[in-house]
Amino acid sequence: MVTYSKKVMDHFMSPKNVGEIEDADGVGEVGNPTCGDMMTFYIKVKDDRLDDVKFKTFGCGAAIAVSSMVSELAMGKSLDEALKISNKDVAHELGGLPKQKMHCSNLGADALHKAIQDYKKKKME
Amino acid sequence: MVTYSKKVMDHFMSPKNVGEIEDADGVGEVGNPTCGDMMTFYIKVKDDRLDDVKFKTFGCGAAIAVSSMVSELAMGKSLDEALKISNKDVAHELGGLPKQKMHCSNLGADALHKAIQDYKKKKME
Amino acid sequence: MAGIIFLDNASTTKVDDRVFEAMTPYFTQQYGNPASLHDLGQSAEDAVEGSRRHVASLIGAKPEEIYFTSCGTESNNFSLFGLAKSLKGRGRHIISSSIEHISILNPLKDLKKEGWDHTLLPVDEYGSVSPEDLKKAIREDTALISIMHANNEVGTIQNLEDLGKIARDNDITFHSDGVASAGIIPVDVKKLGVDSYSFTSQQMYGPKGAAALYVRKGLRIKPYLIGGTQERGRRAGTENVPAIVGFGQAARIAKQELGKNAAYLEGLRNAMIEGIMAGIDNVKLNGHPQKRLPGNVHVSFEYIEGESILLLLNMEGIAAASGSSCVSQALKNSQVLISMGLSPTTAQGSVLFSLGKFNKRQEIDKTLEVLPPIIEKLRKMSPLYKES
Amino acid sequence: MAGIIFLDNASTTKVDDRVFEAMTPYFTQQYGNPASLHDLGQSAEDAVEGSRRHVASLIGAKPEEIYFTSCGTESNNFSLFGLAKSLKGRGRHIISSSIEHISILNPLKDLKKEGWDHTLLPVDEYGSVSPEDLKKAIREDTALISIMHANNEVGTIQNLEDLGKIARDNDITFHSDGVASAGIIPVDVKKLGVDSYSFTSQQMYGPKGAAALYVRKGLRIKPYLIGGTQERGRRAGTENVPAIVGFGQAARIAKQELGKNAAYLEGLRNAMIEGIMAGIDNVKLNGHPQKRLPGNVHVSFEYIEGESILLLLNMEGIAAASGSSCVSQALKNSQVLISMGLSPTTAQGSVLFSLGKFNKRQEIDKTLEVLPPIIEKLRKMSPLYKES
Ligand SMILES: Cc1ncc(COP(=O)(O)O)c(C=O)c1O
Ligand SMILES: Cc1ncc(COP(=O)(O)O)c(C=O)c1O
Repeated sequence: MVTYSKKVMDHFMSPKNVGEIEDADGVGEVGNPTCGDMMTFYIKVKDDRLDDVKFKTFGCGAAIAVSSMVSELAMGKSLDEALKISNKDVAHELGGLPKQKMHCSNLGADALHKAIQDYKKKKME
Repeated sequence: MVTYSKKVMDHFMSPKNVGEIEDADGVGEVGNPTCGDMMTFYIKVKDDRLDDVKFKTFGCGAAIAVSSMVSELAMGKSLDEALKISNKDVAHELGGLPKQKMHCSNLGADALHKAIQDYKKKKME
Repeated sequence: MAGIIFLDNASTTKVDDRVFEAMTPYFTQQYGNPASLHDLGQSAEDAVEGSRRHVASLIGAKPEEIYFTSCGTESNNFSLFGLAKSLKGRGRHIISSSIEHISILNPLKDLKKEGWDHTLLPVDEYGSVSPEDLKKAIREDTALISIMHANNEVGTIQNLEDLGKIARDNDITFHSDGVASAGIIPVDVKKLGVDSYSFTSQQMYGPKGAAALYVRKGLRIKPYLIGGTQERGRRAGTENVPAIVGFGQAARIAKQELGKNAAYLEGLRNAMIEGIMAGIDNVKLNGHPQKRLPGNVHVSFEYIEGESILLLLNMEGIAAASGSSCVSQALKNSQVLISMGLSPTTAQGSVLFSLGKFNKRQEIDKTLEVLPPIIEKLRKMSPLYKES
Repeated sequence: MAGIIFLDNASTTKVDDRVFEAMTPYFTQQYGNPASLHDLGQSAEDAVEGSRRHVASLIGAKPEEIYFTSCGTESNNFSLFGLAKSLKGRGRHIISSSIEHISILNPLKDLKKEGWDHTLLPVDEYGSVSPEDLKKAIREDTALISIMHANNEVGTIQNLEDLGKIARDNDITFHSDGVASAGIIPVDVKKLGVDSYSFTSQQMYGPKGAAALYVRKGLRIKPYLIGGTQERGRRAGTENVPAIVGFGQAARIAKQELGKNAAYLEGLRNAMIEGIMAGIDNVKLNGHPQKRLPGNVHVSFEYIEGESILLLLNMEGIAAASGSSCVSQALKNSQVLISMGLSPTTAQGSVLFSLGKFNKRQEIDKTLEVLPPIIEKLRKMSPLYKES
């Protein structure tokens, strides 16, 4: 069965930055409930830096912990730096994730990147 | 596994009429060690009655108990009566025998009958 | 573990103290092998045969119709593969249902490779198989029907008597997986009309490691574990004597206390269902409203996912289960829930609280207390949930 | 049972008190199902994985190379049927020996019906398989070799290293039945060169109901019990947690005490053999004089039959076994003895005294005291015996 690291459990129990940003500059969504996990990231950008990051997640303990960790890692970073955060980094920061959780649940970085791309796209328009 | 009745165990532990009769009037042998059990019966006949019956048996607990029981049943009987003793009677007298012991081990009556036939044949000659 | 509220009795049960006590001598004192001729072997054999009588009696069978195995899976594999081998002259088609346990479904897949076709009957929204569907599925070459008695997830109890009659009328051998039912609800194999029936000790407060297959006298079945002549040549391998002794005691106690336990569990169950419905909105009760196992509370909490619910319950000392794909090793939603027509999202939010005879009313109350804030917390995190 | 002199350790062993103690909590306290997410499930899973490490370590394997099963028979069936399925592209010929356990021989018979041919190698008078014979038996289509490690009846230990090398040189998968050897003599699967190895708890002072199959990492094998994803998908069914915990402890203790126990047993064994030879004439020691299990005393008493010897020993409180057809459920002489060239009559008079670590010197002395009058009594009844 699944065994989570202490760090995963900490983030799962007290996730950071849960919520929506009403007037978000960018929104990114990955996954879907059918496959198990779904994450939506909201960002506020100021001077090319992530001024605020929030998320909402439907999913398992890993998905929630991953979302929380991503939000924490991204907060305050420049967009370029934030784009460099990989799912692998996130798992590493969490002290590892169970193997079967690597595919579906470890998509937080993707959701963040999508939010940044959404912001960039909107800015272009 | 095999479970024997108390009567079988009594006969097995203290079999009656074990031995040979040196100048037997008839000898009957059934079975062979390959198949598991082998019994030899010796009889002394007086006035068409079994004056003495003895046996030697190579075999399992049932074979020994059966031999002992047959010798006891036959002792003193007329030849005709003795020929009527069946293997089934013997099993019955012993309070039943385990199913798998009915074929190989319950041949005592056969050995007795063979000894009587041997006596009759010798008398004819 | 002290303090844990164990509401996962469908996965396994605590061993009854009386059962454990009865097993104890068979490890370090009466440790003989039943195949041995000597007294230690004989007393082991007597113990196994005593258990066989208790186990048979629980389901209305004769002792010689009971074969001990190591687990429910083995009983189901034994039945399907063993009957398939002996029935292949009769036809090559098996009818089963879409909500069977995987220890039935996987053998059916394997049998397909050996030329056996099968039809999986659908179920309605409550998880019931319809006798009409069964009738329609029967073909000229149908040799075997396998329909579970009670479903281990949603608790729905099938109308085996009607299904069994159809099998009999068509002269088709009928197996039923009774792992979730035997010892919990009354089982009489003769009344139910089954030819073969699987059940296990660890679901009725007995130890793991012992299970049984009932095989109607006269029914031909090939053994699955082959070697020595144990179990009259139908299941080889040294008997797990202590576990079989425990199974026997568990069956004896179950027979005695079944009515009382079922009434008690139904009370707890109904209180729990009512409490959940009253305290939380957007919850769905899964399984049949009446024809369900007495201890089964299977619900779906909309907008959230089961594993995270279980983890938070676990933090509160409450043990439960879920049909969420995130909880399954195979990373798949419960096939049972999908077959009943639940959407994958709703299936993800399912939780099974399976109550057992050792549960106390206070444990249910405690659970009803901690559950709403857990659901609330997770819903607040969910992108699917819009607060009203 | 107090007072019983248990010299039937080859059939099963008394559970070590330390093993039983370690198992105890897993019935009524740590009763979770390892598949469950919650703490009770997790602690059960941790216990199973801890055992896996001990069991692996005993035979020099990695934990992930160990699959738990319910008995030696299941391990052997799993290996043969599972490997046959995965190897059928390689060829359809299996080499085994004429002295294998029936849980190997019967699967070979079944495989024959599925198109698998097999060759059973003969053994010499000591029960040893010759590497030359193995070499000669290898064919183009030989896919699998299965030779037991130690024989459970006569105790002869095969030269597995040499046999394994031949298998490797010919790129043939090599299984060995180690039920009678693991925990009793040193086993290192890497050194022995086996790809697959069966062994069981109940032969090393562990409980019944737990056994293992070692499968070399990378070797493909199909599961035999199919259903859930337990044992990484290779053996379905709820794990027998307490028995597996006991197996783990038994393996740990065996590893630690194996050298000491073997030396002790060899001492007892040699004393017993010498005592029998000195006290009774017309006795034959069966099995290899040196390469034999440390506790094995297998002898044939000429002119008499084994069951009756066992019954009289039992009356004296001594538990032993025999290869006599009268003792076997199948009503056949031990195939092992016949393969070694014993005449059926001599085979009928065979008795196996298998000594274990709990046996005391006084027990052997007592046995040596009561044995001669028993043999004498039966010989006096035997038509084959002529007093000198
Ligand atoms: C050498 C050998 N292999 C396999 C087995 C089968 O083991 P089990 O009875 O645990 O199934 C035995 C049993 O005694 C054995 O001695
Ligand atoms: C309905 C049903 N059948 C079969 C099984 C398999 O039983 P086991 O895990 O003992 O092999 C289970 C297990 O939970 C079950 O619920």
